[in-house]
Amino acid sequence: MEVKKKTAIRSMQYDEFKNNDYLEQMVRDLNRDGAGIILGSVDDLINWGRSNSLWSLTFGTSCCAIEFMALGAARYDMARFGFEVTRNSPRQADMIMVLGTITHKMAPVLRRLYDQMAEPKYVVAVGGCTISGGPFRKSYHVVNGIDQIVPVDVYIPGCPPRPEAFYYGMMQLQRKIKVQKFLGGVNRQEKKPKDMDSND
Amino acid sequence: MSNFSEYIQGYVQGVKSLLIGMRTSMKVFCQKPVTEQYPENRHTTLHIPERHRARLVMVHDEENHHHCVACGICQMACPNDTIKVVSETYEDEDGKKKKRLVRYEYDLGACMFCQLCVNACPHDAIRFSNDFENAVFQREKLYMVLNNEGSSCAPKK
Amino acid sequence: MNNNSFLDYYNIQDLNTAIHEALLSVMPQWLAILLEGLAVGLLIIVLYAVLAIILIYMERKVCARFQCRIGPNRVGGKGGLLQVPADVLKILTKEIISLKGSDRFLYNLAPFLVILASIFTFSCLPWNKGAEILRMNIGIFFVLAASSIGVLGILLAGWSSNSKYTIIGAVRSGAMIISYELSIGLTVLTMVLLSGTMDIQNIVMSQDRMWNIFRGHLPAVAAFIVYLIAGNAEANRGPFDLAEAEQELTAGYHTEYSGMHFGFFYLAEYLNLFITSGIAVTLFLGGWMPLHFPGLDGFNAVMDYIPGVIWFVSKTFLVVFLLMWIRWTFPRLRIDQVLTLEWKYLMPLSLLILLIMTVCVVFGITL
Amino acid sequence: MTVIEKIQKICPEAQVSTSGDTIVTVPSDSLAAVAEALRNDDQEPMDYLRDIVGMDWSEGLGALYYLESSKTYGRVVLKTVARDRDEAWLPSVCHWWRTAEIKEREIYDFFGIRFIGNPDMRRIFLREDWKGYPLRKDYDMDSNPLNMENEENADDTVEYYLKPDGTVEGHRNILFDQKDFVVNIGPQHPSTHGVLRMRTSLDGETISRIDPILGYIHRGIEKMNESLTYPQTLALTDRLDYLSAHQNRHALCMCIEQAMGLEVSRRVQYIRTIMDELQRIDSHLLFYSCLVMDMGGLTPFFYGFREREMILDIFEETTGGRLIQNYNVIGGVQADIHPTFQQKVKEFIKHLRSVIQDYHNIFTGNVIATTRLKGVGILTREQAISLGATGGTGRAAGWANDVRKHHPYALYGEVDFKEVLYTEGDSFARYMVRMDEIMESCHIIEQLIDNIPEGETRLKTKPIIKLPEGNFSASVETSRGEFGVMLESHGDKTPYRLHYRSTGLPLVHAMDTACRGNKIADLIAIGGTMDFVIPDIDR
Repeated sequence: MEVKKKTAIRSMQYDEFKNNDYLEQMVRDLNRDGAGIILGSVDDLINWGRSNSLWSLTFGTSCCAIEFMALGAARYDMARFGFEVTRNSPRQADMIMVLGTITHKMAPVLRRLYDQMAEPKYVVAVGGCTISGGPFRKSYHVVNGIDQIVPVDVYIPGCPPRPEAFYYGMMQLQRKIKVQKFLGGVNRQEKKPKDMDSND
Repeated sequence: MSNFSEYIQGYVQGVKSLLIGMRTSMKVFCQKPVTEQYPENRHTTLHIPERHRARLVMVHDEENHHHCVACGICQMACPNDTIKVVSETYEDEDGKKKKRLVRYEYDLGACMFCQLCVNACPHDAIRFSNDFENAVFQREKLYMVLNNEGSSCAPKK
Repeated sequence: MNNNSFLDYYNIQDLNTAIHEALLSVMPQWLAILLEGLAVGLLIIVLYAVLAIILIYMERKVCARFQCRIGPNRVGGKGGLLQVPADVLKILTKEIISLKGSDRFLYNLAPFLVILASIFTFSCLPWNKGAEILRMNIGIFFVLAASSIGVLGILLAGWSSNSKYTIIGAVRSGAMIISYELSIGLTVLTMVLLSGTMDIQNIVMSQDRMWNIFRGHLPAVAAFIVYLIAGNAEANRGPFDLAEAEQELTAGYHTEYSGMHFGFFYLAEYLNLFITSGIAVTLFLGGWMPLHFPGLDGFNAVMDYIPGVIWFVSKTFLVVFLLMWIRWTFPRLRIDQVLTLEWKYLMPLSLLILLIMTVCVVFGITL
Repeated sequence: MTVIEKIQKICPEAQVSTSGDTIVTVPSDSLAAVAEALRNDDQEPMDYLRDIVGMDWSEGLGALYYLESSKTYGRVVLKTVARDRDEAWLPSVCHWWRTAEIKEREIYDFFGIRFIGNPDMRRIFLREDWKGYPLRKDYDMDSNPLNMENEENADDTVEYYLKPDGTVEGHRNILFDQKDFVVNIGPQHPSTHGVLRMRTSLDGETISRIDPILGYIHRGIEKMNESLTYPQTLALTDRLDYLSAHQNRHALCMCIEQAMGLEVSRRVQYIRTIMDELQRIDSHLLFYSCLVMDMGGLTPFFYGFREREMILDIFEETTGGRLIQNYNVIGGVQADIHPTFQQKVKEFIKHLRSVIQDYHNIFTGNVIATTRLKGVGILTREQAISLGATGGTGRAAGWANDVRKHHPYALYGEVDFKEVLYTEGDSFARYMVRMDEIMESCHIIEQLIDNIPEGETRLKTKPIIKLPEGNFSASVETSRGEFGVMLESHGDKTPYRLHYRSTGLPLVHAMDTACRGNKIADLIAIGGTMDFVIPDIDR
């Protein structure tokens, strides 16, 4: 029941979200070691901040990027969630929204941008192309699912997804962040090189 | 001298155009925002057009019957192998060999919503639903089985 | 200083003196000064942070309205009041990346220089009668000098990051700020001329009969506009945000900064907006001085009931709104346009204003 | 004297085939002579090279050259086959049509045909270390696994020339010098409208050269088409230039219907025309928004999107999709228009006419905007034609190239509309062409919306469609230029080759010409007014 309280999102019921079993499993795994109450509440505070301030790196390659622009526009207004601060520099972003097909030529660039991001960082795969190669999965030049390149936190299916579906996915990500433990293991989910290349 | 008057004119014209711009933006400032608030409006004003394609579903009636005869035309029509129809053959009472559906597998994560499967289906067994809230944490959750558990093909009338 | 009784009522000079004396009675002088210094330092930093949060929130809400949308409204109540604190909390917990090929020392120093410059200028703002942190007889001169440290920070940030985008951003910013300092200096000089002093508090005091913008009429209004444009440019805000120019240089000079380092640049940007407006208010709109008109004694007395700090803050936010309005209306200028605007239009204009103002002051054609 | 007679005069061995389009086959030796004669003809100069389509026939590798005259709008197609499959080469035609510079690169990349005399024979879409040529019929699809190493780009190019003994040899042309200050703009950059990468060498803030690097969204659609049935190929057209989804699909449907000999009903023609024009307004509104945003004015961006959402609503009610609509199908449209369609369209046009003045007030008239756009990035009419820069870019330079006007399709022959032409050729003219076209589109829709006749919305077609043998093509005016479909059928249920004329490829190629000597900020403005969509270029 702790999960329910922690992952509450305004105007949404717990049961209206899909894939809750994953979060429950995550909480069980994290609680196995146990944590102090003080540490726990500090964690909650930090997670509140982190989940409400997801600045995305715009990584639009094709169609979904246009829907992302629509998301930022007046009708759907990302700003309501505080997502509107899209950063163009990977250093300042908290999550990378991969919008559109990732080709073989683009894959190293995506990986590099991901490496350049500051921890803690998240990846949202938007649209069929990023999830599985989508319409182009039989092509010779398309990566069939970006999970081969970077760890993905949330998948938003659609071709392209509706703006509302974007929000649904973003709220899923917020919920995932809320149950994580910042003071234990959120950073460095992957081993990373000591020094980063410059971004030119 | 004409140069100087041009300079002044440029000055005035420029300032005027800037003021017109500022007036326009202030006009919009005073208008009502056009924002729709999802998820607050989820159960109220949110309008999803009926024809919107968010997810493939199989139509089931109250008795848990669907209309799929496992012909596999949809699987053939699909451009990128999103649909897999798993069927088995059985003998009916008359001893005729017949095909029936076991699992109708569908990969939402690869679907391109081209509607070719729905167009191709001779029995209108599948259609697209408006349920767009499909984001998940695990890739496996996007592989779906569309026929309900224990469902069977509707008997011919 | 004739009928400003209520202004004196809000004067906190006496309170300061009282605290100082109380402290002296229980401890030696050096300790008392140290303690006061610490308290004031803390006060500045807290005020600085709080103002930055308010300004960022305001910017996000105001720009949302200009763009027919709502703006933050889901974090902390209906108005989204806690959106910016959430961002701050997030930024504090972000990793700070060290770069290969960068000049570590300068790279780390740059954000502090930028923050330092804005804190210096911030300290000079007169909030109320008797409420200023730094007071010196060349106050306005000090403001001009201190704000120039900021450009040094930007230049260093751009250079030490070892990236091509940042260096272009930094050079743009350098070229721009050096140009616009001229106009700022000249318009400030105009007002110094009118007030007859460089001490910031005295400039405010000299407006007790009437604000400078009315006193200096035509040249003062023109100087106000020139100052706003130039100040906007110096604060690196749109339409003069060439140094960041998202669409051209991804994030300009701070492209390579992450975590709180970036946070410093972000905070400084908004505080510079406040400072620019604050100085504009001090010079032209009477600072904390209430709205006075000569002859309307009753009206003036009523105005005096409102404390000076409220006058100052509300006037400043009004100017801040004006600058936001400008920012959210116009497209960005190109670098050569920026320089053309300064050298071909603003510079001659501000010289002309200075000349007219001199004539006005000499012949007493001021109100 | 017809064009074919002219060709036969120069090259008597030229053969003419008329299955589908009329195609004149000339031997590769006389291609150069024919090209020169056609280009420099007095009465009907074939000065606009629509496209070069690489081909892998069983008799060898080769290319089709689609030519058009900007004077008479007459068209002709040349076909030529290279001699040797392994050492294939053809003479370059880039001396007569500059657009060939980049199109020949594409063919080199896909088929490995080297063009003698083209100064820049690098790979264009694929990585420089890519093995093999994917559009050859014998290409092994698994020969290039995902390579996660960063790609290093060479600073020089190869130019091939013919040695006297008939062998081909290359020498290197320098692109960027050691001392050039080269800035990478893209592939992930906020204002390249996708994943275009431009290596830009700068002299201070001034651009001295741009080398566009493409292929970051190359999905191999043309190769995929060869294994898809005709209805399946339709689905991918929406994803080319997603802001002209209807128009792209319209072109392919027209091409297939023409090959099948299918005549769609008047109702379908009306619906398609209206949808095309709505799509054009949609795209131009987005163009306005993006251009303004690229130039740093964020607020007008929201105005454009506010109105665009209304179009998307109309689209979604009828087609079920906001961006990718899947509406046109072979023989008609997917579903009849929604009952509220006509009323909503009329409301929208009324609303648009009332707010469009705001757009101009806040941006067009603004002194900052005009000085940033006027006189910047000039393309002359001759340059535009030679570079094949169609659409608004060409029309801004005074080149009347509107397919709707000069090769009418659907109902464009019957409605009254003006082809918007400017002569300045600068960024401002390109911007104004689009803004004026919004009004023209409104005008077209208003003529049609109340008169949609009753009729079949979708003709029954066989589940498996086979086209007769031959070459077929169709072209439409999309939101940003001429989009062409070039199809070769060998009588199967899948196309033998299905090529799309990218509207954006010539525009990106024109960037170097238009940008030199301007500032970085101008690069963004010029790129914005060129209005290209990268997935359409890379395909």
